[in-house]
Amino acid sequence: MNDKPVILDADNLIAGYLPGINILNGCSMEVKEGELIGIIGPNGAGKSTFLKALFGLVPVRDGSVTLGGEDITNLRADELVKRGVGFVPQTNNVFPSLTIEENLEMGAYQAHKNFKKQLARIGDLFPVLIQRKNQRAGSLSGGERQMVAMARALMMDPHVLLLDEPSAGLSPARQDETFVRTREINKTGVTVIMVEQNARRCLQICDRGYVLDQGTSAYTATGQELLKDPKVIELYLGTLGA
Amino acid sequence: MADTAFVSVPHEPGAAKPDPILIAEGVTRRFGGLTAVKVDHFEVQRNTITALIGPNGAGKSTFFNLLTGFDHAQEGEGQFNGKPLRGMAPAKVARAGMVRTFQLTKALSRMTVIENMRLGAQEQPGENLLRAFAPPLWKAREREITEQAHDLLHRFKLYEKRDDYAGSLSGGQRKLLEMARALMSKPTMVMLDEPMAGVNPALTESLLDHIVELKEDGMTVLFVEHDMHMVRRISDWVVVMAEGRIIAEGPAGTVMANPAVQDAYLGAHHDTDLSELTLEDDE
Amino acid sequence: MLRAALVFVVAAVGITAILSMGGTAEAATETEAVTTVATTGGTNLLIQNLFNGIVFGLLLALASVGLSLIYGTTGLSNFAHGEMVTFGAMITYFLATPQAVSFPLLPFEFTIAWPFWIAAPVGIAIATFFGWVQDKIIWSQLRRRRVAMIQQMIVSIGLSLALVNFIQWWMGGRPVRLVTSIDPRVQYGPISVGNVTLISMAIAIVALLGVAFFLQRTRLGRATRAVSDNPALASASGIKVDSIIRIVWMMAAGLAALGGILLALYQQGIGFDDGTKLLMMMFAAVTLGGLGHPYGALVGSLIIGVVAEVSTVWLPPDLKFATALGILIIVLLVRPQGILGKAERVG
Amino acid sequence: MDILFDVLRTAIAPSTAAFALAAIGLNFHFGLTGLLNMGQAGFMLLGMYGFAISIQQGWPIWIAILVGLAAAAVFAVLLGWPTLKLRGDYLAIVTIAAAEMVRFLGRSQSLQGLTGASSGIRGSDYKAPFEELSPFPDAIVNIGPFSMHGSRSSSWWLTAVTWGIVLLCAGLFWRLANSPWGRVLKGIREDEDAVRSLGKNVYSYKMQALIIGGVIGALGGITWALGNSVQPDSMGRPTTFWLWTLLLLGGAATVFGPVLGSILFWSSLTLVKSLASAFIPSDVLAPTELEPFSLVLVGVTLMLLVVFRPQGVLGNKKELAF
Repeated sequence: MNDKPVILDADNLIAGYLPGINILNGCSMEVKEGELIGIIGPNGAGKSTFLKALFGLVPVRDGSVTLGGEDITNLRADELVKRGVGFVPQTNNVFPSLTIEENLEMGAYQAHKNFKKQLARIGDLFPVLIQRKNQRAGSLSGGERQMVAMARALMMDPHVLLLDEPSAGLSPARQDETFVRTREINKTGVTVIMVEQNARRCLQICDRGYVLDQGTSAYTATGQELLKDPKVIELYLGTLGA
Repeated sequence: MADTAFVSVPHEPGAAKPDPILIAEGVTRRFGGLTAVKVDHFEVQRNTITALIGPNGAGKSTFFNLLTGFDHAQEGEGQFNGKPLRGMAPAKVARAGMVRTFQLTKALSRMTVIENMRLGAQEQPGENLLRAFAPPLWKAREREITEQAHDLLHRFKLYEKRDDYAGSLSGGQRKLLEMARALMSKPTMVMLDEPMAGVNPALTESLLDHIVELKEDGMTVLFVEHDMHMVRRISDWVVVMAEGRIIAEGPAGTVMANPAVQDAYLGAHHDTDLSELTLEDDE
Repeated sequence: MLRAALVFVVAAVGITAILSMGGTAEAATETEAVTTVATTGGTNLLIQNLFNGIVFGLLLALASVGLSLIYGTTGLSNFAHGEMVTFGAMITYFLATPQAVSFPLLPFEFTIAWPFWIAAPVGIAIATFFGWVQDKIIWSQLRRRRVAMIQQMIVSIGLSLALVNFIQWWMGGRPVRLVTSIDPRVQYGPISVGNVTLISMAIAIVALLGVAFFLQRTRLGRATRAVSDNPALASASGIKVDSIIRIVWMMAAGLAALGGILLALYQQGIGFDDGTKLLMMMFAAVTLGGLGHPYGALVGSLIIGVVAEVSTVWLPPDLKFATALGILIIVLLVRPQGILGKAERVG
Repeated sequence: MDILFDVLRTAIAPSTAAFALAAIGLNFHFGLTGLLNMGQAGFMLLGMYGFAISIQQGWPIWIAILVGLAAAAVFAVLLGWPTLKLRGDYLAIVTIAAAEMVRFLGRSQSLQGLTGASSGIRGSDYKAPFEELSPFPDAIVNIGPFSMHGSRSSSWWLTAVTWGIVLLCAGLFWRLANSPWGRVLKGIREDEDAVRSLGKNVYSYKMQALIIGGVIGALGGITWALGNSVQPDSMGRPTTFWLWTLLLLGGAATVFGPVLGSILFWSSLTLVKSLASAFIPSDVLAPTELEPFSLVLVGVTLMLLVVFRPQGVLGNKKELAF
């Protein structure tokens, strides 16, 4: 379905926060250019840790991450941004004391010469943010913050966008909006890797899903296949739902 | 493995139990504008194992903290073993017989395993400053405590480690130590916050057995857990929370089949297909 | 909480008030950090003290803004910040004094004797460079090694001890004067003030506005605020957090040096430990305004300055710092996050 | 050889013992309970004032000691009451501010009648009752190479008493640290919430530790005053910082860490000063520069200790001070 080259390749990652305790016990993933990948799995499977390990926020103890063939394992976050990777954390994903516009400016920190141009581009995607650009991000609702966070990550025009549970804490309508928006961003050519709690919605929009269980990548298939796969429900609820 | 006590209990949120040890009524906890917990009614049946489950952010841990006195609700009442819980400090809750563990283990790293255990015991007169000066007043009790600790450490396979600093234990061993330490106070009810998180699979079996043993010893267990296998294996009764409320109750099998629970975990079954949805311009 | 606060007030101020009846009525002038400016007395006393408080508050703000920025971006309560104030003034003295000067352990003397208006900016520049050096060889290393904050705080205590004694070793134990001329007082309505003080105030205000401009209107300044808000997200946005922190250290050192120079002018001399003594007031100001909040430091400094000076209308002048610290403790009890700080759970 | 005697004399001096006492108090706070008391000098000062002023009022020495200790206890309660519920660094800020307040009050002209303001209280105004208790002769006594007065000021009498108290307090620390009570405190140092969950009243234990450490600090202050004079500015923040340095040097949470720390601290200070004055020509390092020079070394030592050997000389690597 996609014969584009592999852009991001994570090979057998072992990682964790505390010394001696690994959260990831060998996670692998291969992402092709332009793909929309959903990472799902039960609570505590290591989904967010996996994403953070890709972005150098959790020390990788073994294994490697390559981006376009180049080794980026444990690279500092600002280096990764330079190489075209964007990251939207699940929580604390805006600068609360900065205005919306300043938040976006921080997103374009390394490419400040293009700031105005990028702001106009992002403005097309998120018109509401431009209307309220002088509002402090700390005063925004969860959904609005999520929007600012995503817009901030897009300011550098990344090739690869990592989203950590973008729908968390949003109302169902807002969640749908987030998924649709994510797909639209993906359609502009950005490779998107998203970790999601809302597995059903996530699998509906993504090209391919990875299922994580206990710190390992259990298996991968297209979103539609996984949606129908009883093993997914098994993983979440311990047995077939019926 | 549902307990016979639950025969007459309806499978619905907030169901009354025949012999509840813990009751919560109208408990609400808000953080700023966000309502983290809003539980109308909740009961735990005495001498059973009850699991509290729910997706991330469902308010399980907050509810847990409210019940054990580590956080205080804006509204609501609680009752443990007939005693009102409202405004009770965590230490008092523990002394009343309801002891908890933590999701992120709180092994006291720079103390030895045996000292960790001894700290869990109640009624050690030497913990009073004045009596501490006079060992004869507390040595006898200390011997009892140490004996009890040794028994528990044997049971939890930590006896060999008794003189090691707790900081040198593995994640799973710390979980075991924390549970064993909580048992030192001979509680009537044990509250376990994600007892399986970070425990390596080799240890899970024995951990499960330990929890089942607690019930056999006459204790009541309430635990928060993500691992559904574990929930199915050992719980008599399952309570599901989502978005701060209790959305379902019942034996594991029934609860997992509940469409509301599946929706809470996997995301709602919407009739609309996202691929047909387009973004409308925002408000 | 409030009851405890009340008890503290009664204990600290009440005891003093009762006991002071037996004390001598005539109180000696405070010689600690700021000499009390002779007042015109009578009904204007309050206005004059209010004014003095604002002057002191502005100078204090110069020093504490940097302390607050460092706390905001790194989480460190820097106990060695007082020495940065002294260092700026002392290096200026070193460059400007017509007397022979020397370095410790070096057996030769020389005379620099630059004019004050050259010595001061060069002094600030050297202090700024010292800020860079400090971060380079100490703080960035500790951050890289992930040394715990309490440990870093004790390291800063050690640095403070080393620096204050180094300055004493270098410059001697006597206060030094940066300029020898005396600043005559001029009467403006109810306020009596020297022209140098007025100019100092103007410089302080310009510098503080400059900081505000930097934080609000420059890309680097906004990045600084971003790092204060959320270092992890700043890094994920492509900001080199460590370089920003380095800049903050330089700025903090430079501002503290400016504060030290102006303070030395205002109180007509500076001793080797004046900055160290000022540190308590800086902490009070920063905590009062809200830890890590740059404008909080300004608000806190003005409050501390005004409280300290105005309290002398009713209380003995040598208790003005005690009063300011009392206010700090009371505010901490009632509102631990400070005046501008966001409420967050503490303990 | 003279240098060696100087160093040894410093090592056994009553003021070294006084600092050891204050550090034992700090060890109750920090080593055992993890409390960040940055105002131990304030506790010492309160002890000194309470003692000296009571003697001046003509009260018996036992009452005077009790007044000094009680003042510190009340101070601890006042400070701990509101702050022990807050995050740890609030205690640090409040204790340092409160200790400075005590010093400012002490040196204030308005209290001159009691405290002697900034010039303090002369030793001769309050030492007599203590010196009268001395069983030693009222003359210079030579023991081995050391020569001290039997009863007056920094005397053999004072030396014997202070080191006796140090041993007593070290024993007290040992007894309490190894009792179930001390176990609760160590638990609090590690994790307050865990201890709460085990049914202990954390607040009350922290308060007890703060009071005991403060009272021992006041005892250190009293013994210090008996060898010197009551001088508010000698008990400023540097004193607290030295106490921290010598506690970390010796090893926090150990019984003899504070004692060894104090001996090492003061004798190496003397050693450095003596060596410097003997071997560095005075045109390079003038005699007046010796003091600041050696204190620079103290500061640097503290920095290096914290980073490279936080457990100190006696501490257990696994039971670090941090």
